[in-house]
Amino acid sequence: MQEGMVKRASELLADGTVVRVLGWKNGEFVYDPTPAVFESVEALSDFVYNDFCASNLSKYLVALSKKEGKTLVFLKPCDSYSFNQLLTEHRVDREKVYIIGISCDGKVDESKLRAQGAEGVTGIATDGDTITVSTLYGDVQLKKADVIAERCVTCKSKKVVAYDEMMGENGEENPDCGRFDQVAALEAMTPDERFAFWRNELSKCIRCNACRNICPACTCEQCVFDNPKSGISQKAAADSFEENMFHIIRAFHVAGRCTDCGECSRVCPQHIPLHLLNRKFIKEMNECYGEYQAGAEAGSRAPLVNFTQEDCEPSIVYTKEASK
Amino acid sequence: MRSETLIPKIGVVTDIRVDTPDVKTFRVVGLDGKKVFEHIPGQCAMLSVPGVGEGMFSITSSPTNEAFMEFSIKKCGCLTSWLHMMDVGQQITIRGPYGNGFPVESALKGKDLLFIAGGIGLAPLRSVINYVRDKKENYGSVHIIYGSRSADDLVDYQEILNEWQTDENVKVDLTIDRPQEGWDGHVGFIPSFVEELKPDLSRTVLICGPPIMIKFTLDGLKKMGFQESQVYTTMELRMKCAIGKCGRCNIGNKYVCKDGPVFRFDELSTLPNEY
Amino acid sequence: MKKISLTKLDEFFAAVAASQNLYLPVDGAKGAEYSLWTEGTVMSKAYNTLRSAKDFFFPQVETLAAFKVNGKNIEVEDVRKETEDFVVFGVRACDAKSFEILDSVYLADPVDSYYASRREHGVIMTLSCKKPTETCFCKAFGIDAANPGGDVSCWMTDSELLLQANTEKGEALLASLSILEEADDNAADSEKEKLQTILDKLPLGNLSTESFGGDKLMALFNSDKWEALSESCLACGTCTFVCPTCQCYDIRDYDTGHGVQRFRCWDSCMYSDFTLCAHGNTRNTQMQRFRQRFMHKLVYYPANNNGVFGCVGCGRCLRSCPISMNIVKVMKALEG
Amino acid sequence: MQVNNEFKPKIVAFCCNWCSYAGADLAGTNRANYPADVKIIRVPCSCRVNPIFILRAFQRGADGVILCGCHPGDCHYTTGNYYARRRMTMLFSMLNYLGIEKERTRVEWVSAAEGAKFAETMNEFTETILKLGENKRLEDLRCKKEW
Repeated sequence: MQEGMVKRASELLADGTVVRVLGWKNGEFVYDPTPAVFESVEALSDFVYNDFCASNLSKYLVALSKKEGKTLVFLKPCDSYSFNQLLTEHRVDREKVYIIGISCDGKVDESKLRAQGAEGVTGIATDGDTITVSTLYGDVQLKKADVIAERCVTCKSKKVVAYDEMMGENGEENPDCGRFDQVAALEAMTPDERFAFWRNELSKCIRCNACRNICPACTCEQCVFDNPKSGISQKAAADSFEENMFHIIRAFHVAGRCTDCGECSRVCPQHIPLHLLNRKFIKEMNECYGEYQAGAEAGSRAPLVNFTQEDCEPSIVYTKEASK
Repeated sequence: MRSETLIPKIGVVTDIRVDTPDVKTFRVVGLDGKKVFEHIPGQCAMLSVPGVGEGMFSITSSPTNEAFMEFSIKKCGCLTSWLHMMDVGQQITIRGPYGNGFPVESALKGKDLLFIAGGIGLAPLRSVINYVRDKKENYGSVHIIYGSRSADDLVDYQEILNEWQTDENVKVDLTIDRPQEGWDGHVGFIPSFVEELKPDLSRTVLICGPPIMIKFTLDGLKKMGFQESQVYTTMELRMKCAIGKCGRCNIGNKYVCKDGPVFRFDELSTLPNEY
Repeated sequence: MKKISLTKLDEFFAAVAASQNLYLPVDGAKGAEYSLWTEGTVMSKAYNTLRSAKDFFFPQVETLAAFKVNGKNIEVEDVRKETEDFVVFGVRACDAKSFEILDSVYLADPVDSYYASRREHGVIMTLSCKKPTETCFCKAFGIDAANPGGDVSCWMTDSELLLQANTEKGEALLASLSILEEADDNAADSEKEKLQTILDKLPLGNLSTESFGGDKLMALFNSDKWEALSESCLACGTCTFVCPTCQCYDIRDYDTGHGVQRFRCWDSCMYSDFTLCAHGNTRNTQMQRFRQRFMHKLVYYPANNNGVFGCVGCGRCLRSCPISMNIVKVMKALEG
Repeated sequence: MQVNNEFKPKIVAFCCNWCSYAGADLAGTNRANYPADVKIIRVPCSCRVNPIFILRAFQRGADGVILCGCHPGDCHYTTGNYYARRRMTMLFSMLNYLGIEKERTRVEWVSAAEGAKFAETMNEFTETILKLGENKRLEDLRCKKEW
């Protein structure tokens, strides 16, 4: 896949359709590529695309589409939903972006790799669906399916929804991907169990804002948390309340706009399952206001900026609880 | 329990003088009516109003003034706006003294001095000027060049007229940026005014004001033959702890609150210009 | 040198925990965390904890003072409490070195009393590494993982735990533990050699620091590589909040409704409001903030602390940066 | 807030200016009494209430928050309470998801003519909060401690 991408990118750069290429460049080890902009064919020699290029590049297009000239970007299916959502909110300029859709069969989660013994990694080789990790303490053979990221195991759609050109054939949505199972499991708990679960998880938060700064739906120029007058301290959970408030408000602000790309949980240095908050909003909105997938097509109205006369009353939260 | 400089003391505002439309001078004493602490000219103090914020302000009164400390504060942010709404008797918190201050007992001793100030930049220099005037015998002659946007933007204007200009050891030149009726003095920006006055090269220069003014004035001084090691300035960056630990007021490896705020220009030129 | 057999490790922990709180790394769902030892706690075998031990001495949030404001009058209340004694066991060599770096900042005059009282009441028992991982590069900063610092250095062989006191606090602690037996001083040498062979094979073992340091300030500051290095930085604070040697903090007020609490919290030079003040911001672009972070670790701190670097090579920023940009990539890009 | 160890709940009621606030006014003129622990905050419309307002009310010591607005369809701004209805449904389901007692928050449509209903709603809501006890799960200890 990588060679095809580099070849196509070089052609588009050479014939001037695009001025820069947004992709990944290799890191120290195989599992740590960094998003990078390539402006010349020679620079593309550093270009890399492998099972660890998991980051969602669409948020960078907000700044890049403000620059002169077109930007070529490779979008995986989940990234393309985020691109459409940014398009709906007029945060990116569609003419300034040339998209090549790339099919994706799941990205590897580095912490799963580590959990299965890959410590002291000196090299990673993947052939087919087995990954051999050579480490200081002997080699580890792993099946790719065992180390796929949780968000890719419950991937909602392998369909690239915004592209100028497609590499490989496009995939399909996957309605029964089971992405709400964990949410349902939490809902089935008693309130005390849920409170204990979330207190244990959210108390680990160190307020580094990685979840907010990586999220393609969080593109405000100045975030409410950065405004000292908001009374919410941007840098410190000075009390357990602030931890709850930060994550409720962060999830609330992207409710209806979150495309469930899972970046927030991928980047959390404390490994808090933040996507379970966003997925709860999505599940609740689907149940109350009908199926809706943010970013499915650009320009659609998100549930929270829409209404019908027959919406359910907020008291449904009490009655629904009784049934479960 | 150890003494902790981050825990402030209480200061009482005993007098508020309106100098210009956006600058007021506040007189602060401790709860016991005396000065909260001693300082050397050019040092600063952290004033704060609980719940509003904390800020670093240069102490504009000279240490020779035993009765109180004075701060000339320009209204340009939330804390300063709050301070400008205060009235006499209000308590604020104060901690200090912070910073190295001007080298009045070492490098400046016995020298002829040239003060160049722009707008609110006079506040830090005023403490040195009054200190030098009170200890006349240790210092040479004093030449003050002070400019501001307009006539009513000249800070401490009464003191300049009644005390500084009447002091034979002190020569004062004032300028304002644009002509204004009722003003017969010099009109023009400070950098060009300094070049016009051609101060003699033996003077040690102390300069303070908006960064743009310092930049052009310094170029002018160098053209006239002044060495960088003759020119001192006092910096104004974001300061929080004021004791060189919170890591935000650095220029290169120097912390403005601890290694400064007073720097000599030859030292500043070895540092990256991130100020 | 003292020792105790691994079969009696729990009794050892119980003895230490008898007179003060004992914290040690325990395996959590997603990584090792320091937690309070209680009966039956099992120590983690992980190469290092997710979150460094900095929290014990420089917590993310702490109240400095409290104010009561009524009308024009203000009362200041000193809310400091004497910290009770505690022991942190299982600290790796890199984290132990980070305390010395923080000491050089907070214990320098004027002493930070909050940090000082915690430091006095805390005893650090380090443990030499068993299986360092690829993101470790403490060797580059002159840290010998085989001889970790701290008040007491420990080595764990297959059968026993060897302890050696380095400071009076360490001596006093070991003396108070009658359960320990005597051991000759070179009992840990075999363990040290075993570790040395692994350390030599580490992928980042040959990372060099001689193109950094206080005297290369202007050259590195004006390097043209900073643009490319910082182009995809997201300005989040992860690298600074997981870093054991980051010292910067912010002071803020919180109006609780019946008074004002002035608290101090970690701050990050990567945040846009770090140097924001009334007349503007001296670091407006993300490149400048990114450069400040690495210049401080590799140039400014060594310039102020005769050559000691501000990084200890623990590798946490390598693992947690959302876009995998870190100090190792910066050093390799700026080398030579 | 414990006053001579008998729990006195603190309740915040966001009342929309056109209907519920007028309803509260009517309750007053009709001498229909409701507990004094209810603190009314007047808002232009029920959809002016931002989730942060509700969370901050809890942070500052509220034990229950109720949002009163016009009946759907009667909104002075035609669509305000429709959006508020969706927004509050989402907020309440998230608070419930985090394990916070769901009876602590409530939405009630009270028109300007329903003075009695306003008073009765407030009595009933204060009753449920009294049963629930002090807000322990969404409290900010700094605001609680009397020092």
